[in-house]
Amino acid sequence: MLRIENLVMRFGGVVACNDFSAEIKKGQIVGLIGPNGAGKTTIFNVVTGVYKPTSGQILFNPTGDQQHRLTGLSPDKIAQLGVCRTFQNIRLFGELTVLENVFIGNHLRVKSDVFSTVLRLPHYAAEEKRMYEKSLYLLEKIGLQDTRNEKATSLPYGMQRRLEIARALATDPKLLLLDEPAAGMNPQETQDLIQFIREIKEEFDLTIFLIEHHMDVIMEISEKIYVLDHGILIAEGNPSEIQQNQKVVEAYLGVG
Amino acid sequence: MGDVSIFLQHMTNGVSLGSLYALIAIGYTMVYGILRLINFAHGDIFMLGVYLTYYGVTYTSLPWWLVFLLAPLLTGIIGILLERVAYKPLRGSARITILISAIGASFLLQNLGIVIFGGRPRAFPVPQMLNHVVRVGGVSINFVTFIIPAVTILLLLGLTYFTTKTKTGLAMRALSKDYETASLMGIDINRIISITFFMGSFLAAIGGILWGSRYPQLMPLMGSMPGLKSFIAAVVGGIGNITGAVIGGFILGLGEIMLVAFLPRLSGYRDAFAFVLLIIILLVKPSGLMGDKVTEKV
Amino acid sequence: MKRIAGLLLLVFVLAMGASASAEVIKIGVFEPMTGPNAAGGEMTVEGIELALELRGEVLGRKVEIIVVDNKSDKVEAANAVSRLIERENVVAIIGSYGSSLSMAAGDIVNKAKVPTVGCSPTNPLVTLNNPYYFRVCFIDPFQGTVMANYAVNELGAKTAAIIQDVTQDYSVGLSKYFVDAFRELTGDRNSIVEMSSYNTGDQDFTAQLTNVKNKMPDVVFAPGNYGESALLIRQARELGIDVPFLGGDTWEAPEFLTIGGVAVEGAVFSTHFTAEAPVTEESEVFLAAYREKFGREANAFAALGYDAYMLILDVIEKAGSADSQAIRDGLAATEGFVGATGVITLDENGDAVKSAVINQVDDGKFIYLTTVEPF
Amino acid sequence: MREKSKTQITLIILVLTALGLFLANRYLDPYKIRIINLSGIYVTLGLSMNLINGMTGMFSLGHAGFMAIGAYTVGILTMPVTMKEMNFFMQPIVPFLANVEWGFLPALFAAGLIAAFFGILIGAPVLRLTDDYLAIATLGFAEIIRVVFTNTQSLTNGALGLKGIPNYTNIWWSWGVALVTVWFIWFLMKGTYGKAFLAIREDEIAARSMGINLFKHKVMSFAFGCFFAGVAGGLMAGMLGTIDPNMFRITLTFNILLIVVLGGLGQIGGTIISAVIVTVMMEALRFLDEAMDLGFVQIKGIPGMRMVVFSIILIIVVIIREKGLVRRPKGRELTYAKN
Repeated sequence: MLRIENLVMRFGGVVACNDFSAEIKKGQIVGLIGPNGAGKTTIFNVVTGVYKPTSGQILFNPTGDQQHRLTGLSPDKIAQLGVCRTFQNIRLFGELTVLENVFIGNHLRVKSDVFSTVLRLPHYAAEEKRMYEKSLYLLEKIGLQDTRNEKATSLPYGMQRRLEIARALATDPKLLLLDEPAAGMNPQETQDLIQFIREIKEEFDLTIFLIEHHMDVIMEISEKIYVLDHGILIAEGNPSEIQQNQKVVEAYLGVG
Repeated sequence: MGDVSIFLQHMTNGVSLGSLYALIAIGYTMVYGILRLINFAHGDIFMLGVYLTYYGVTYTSLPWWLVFLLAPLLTGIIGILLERVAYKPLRGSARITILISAIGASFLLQNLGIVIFGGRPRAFPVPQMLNHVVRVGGVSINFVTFIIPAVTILLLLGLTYFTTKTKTGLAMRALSKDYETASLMGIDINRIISITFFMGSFLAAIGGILWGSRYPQLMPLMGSMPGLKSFIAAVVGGIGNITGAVIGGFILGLGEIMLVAFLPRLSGYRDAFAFVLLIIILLVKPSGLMGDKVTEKV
Repeated sequence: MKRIAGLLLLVFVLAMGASASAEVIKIGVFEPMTGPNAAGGEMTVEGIELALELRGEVLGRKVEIIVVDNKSDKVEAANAVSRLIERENVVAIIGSYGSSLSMAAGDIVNKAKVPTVGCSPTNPLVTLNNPYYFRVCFIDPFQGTVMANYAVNELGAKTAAIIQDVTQDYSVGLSKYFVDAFRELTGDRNSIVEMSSYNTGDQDFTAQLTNVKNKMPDVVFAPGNYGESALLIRQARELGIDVPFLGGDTWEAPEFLTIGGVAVEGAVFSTHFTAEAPVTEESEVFLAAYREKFGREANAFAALGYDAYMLILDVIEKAGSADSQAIRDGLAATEGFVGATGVITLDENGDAVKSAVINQVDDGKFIYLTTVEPF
Repeated sequence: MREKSKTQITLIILVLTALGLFLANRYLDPYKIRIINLSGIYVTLGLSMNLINGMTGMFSLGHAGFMAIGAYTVGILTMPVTMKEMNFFMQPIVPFLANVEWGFLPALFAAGLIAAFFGILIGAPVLRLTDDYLAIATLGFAEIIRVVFTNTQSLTNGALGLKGIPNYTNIWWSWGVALVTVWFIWFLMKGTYGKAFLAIREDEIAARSMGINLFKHKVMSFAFGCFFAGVAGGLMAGMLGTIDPNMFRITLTFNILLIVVLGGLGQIGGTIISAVIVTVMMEALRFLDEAMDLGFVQIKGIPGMRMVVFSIILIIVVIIREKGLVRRPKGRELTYAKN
């Protein structure tokens, strides 16, 4: 589904990510962990096109016949290809309603042109209806159907995170990047979230790449984990391998 | 007149105009550099400075040089008041909001100018000392023309010293880098912002006085064009960068003069030159000639 | 709901109109009291107010003038005139300094059939095709030609340079007629050696002037606002251009002298009137009254404002009626009206056919040079 | 159910507006009708600027320039051939326009389209700039347009301006166009493209990550805004009958900005109301400039007082309504709007 090859990202003199390679297979849930400032979000930003990497390349569908090079594409192009994300520091469309937030996620798949939307031509009306239905369905999925007309920023923190996921799902992604989805959640919410991620993965046939600080989440959910420290990949493997990896322990304890 | 002396005359004209733009641009860029706020009313503060000087020289018995010093101080205080009234309540707001307030402040000052000073132009009382012409070969140079670049360079050096060596200057720079940390480190934000506005307005008034000595016509709307052009100069040089502002000012001044000099048919388009230059710079190098690149954090 | 509320408010505000009194004859004045043309408007209104003081009654009825500011802005000018007609029910209108402002009013007064007399709008388009617009001043073609004649015949100029304010119709028009006449008079297509432009509000003219200096013309024709023109001449002198500067009626303002200082000494311009050479008895009356009221010498704009008012009153008296249509017909038939600025006859366009005065700056004053009769 | 009653209310408002306009047209004097006309034009202008500035979150100060394009298009296209000859007495008009005489509707359309065309031409390179830079760049473009119109004598008649443009604009035109604008922007914002504009305003980076092509949508919004600005400029030309480049200065943009800010950035209803109120107030507050006789004391008129009052209103409104006006950036930005 996604192959990252020898990715290097420098900001001026600071190397945020050095020679990072990874492979995510279709249908996998892959975790990316590392201490604060390890360069995890940078990798997400490069994958989704927010940053242009200094060198290296990223391939989408590397083995399929619809292979795409993501490096050099703009974020909206990448989203259209089916790679969508959430943000660590929640970037909802704050002044808009919950429903609008999800509805906007549909926009990239709109076929009607702008004039038929203004004239409300039948084919657009039908399209819009489908979009609303889908949005409402997604809201129901995250349990926000009753607050759909409230301002997005008025929601509690955990709900805002879920709303971000719903918004991303509205774009019909094949690969979903979740940046610390469990941040700020209590254990019960975290459990719900894990359940939720599994559910959507099945239902929407997703591949998921996630950054998470909650080790229990990552260990429980991931099939494969990459560990980053100071921009360098220090370990990869399945959860049990990672848990026993000496380097990882050192990195987290701040010894190495 | 030979071609060479004509060209030299054009050069002189360009330097003279450019140094004025540079002088006003310094104040613009300083406020922006520290507060990330485009003070749209800077040009109108400049106008206030000129009028204050006019009233000081015409209606008091103070010697002109004292007025030339007092008027900028008074203008600086007006600058502080302006910040308190129109900008301070909006600290932390979106840029558009502050920009709208700045535009409102600019219009307010212009129209207050009309109400208080009247719409008719007045003559700036140019001191005899500044008001004579020196002829070098075929080139005529107004005496003020020597003073303006000197003052500009002096202020440039002074400001550079101020911002890099003094405690207040360092606090300003800290503020411009990181507001939160600066306030955590015990820097009195309000004081620093007030000082910044005071200095910006003070500089505007100095620029205004020299402008008035060179072009002795006072009008309530006189600040808007020089204000805009100086802003453009600041952007061209890299907004926030004091040396850049000076360079931008000279580029703009020389450019305007040379456009007319070499393409006299286009003299009617002269006012568009600055804007064309601005747009080109914004497209080619948005950070300006001397500015550093800023990447947005995600 | 909100929209209805808004509409109601609108209707309410608009309905708070004033009612007119039948006794008083109302004459509207729309002039720029603010904005770039404020000085001209102010001077004109001075003259009109003076005229009102001298003659506040006609046909046994009191006359009232209503002055509205058009802010030197076209939309405002149109609103102002419309307001004068509809709200104040004026029978005639005076204004405005600035041809473009007058033109904005043109359609409205034409439709409402309210006669309007311009004091100093000199653009030919103002009265063109408009039976309700008149003016007591001459127009740009005449003024430009007068100065070309003066340059060639009196100054013996063979070459001239033009520096025009390209944003002012007045300046562009005057330059054009000057150029045409100058070329014809000198019989030399190349006698205009330099043609340069600037914009209103510009303060630096050194580049244009350096080009002019390079061409060494015999005279420079630089019509424009008095402020910019004064600065321009100042800078020209600094650059060592010592040929005569010629201009138009806008230069006649005290600020031209204060801003220009010694530099404008010797500048020559055409105007409508001079305090020094009273052309008629009415001029004497006006001058004396002006001196008494304001304590200084009158200028052309005040005189034109005065004339516009007096002309309207004269017409009302002759017609025996303060009816708009009667005033219009009376104005159209004006012949030999003796005003402060001279003897005014209105031609078929409603433009005054009258002499121009040429003034010169001498020792910080405007000095009368000569009078040029219409040709 | 709710949708239905909404439609009913809308219909009632429409009918009432039409009735009001009809009655106004019938019984009010030309001065009041002129103000109503102007209100209609300002509604269009306010909405078109609000679309760009309030709904898409770009900060454009170029409105006067696009109005100028529209006004000149209508002026040149609708002016009778003989009138053109008279107008262009200094330099003849370029031949391909000399014999053109269009009706008002096609001319208005052309005005909008040409303004939109220039909007795209100008917007395409500069719309990627952020707030303050975009503001200055668009302001610069408006100035450039004005300077160009001043200097192209054979196309625009330069500083002399145009006179004798047929007075097509009446209440039906000005409010008809206003209504079309309301309708267009209403449905635009209801639809998915409008929501995308809002998303861009709220958070550009999130919007891009949701697959919204910033460039395309910004240019689209800008072009629509310019289209209506051009049409409004055309209406203005048809109302005044005369135009010149000096009309289209920054002050004009300031008036529209005032309307947008008073009405609320992003608010359609608010903009309509504030456009009407500001236009009426501009006239109603004339007394501020005039001499006042309070019976016991006489105050000499101070010209310019009106604009002082309006500037103060603008600042106060911005400060008071700050929170509701524009999105407050999230906590990370504490200083003067560092972005």
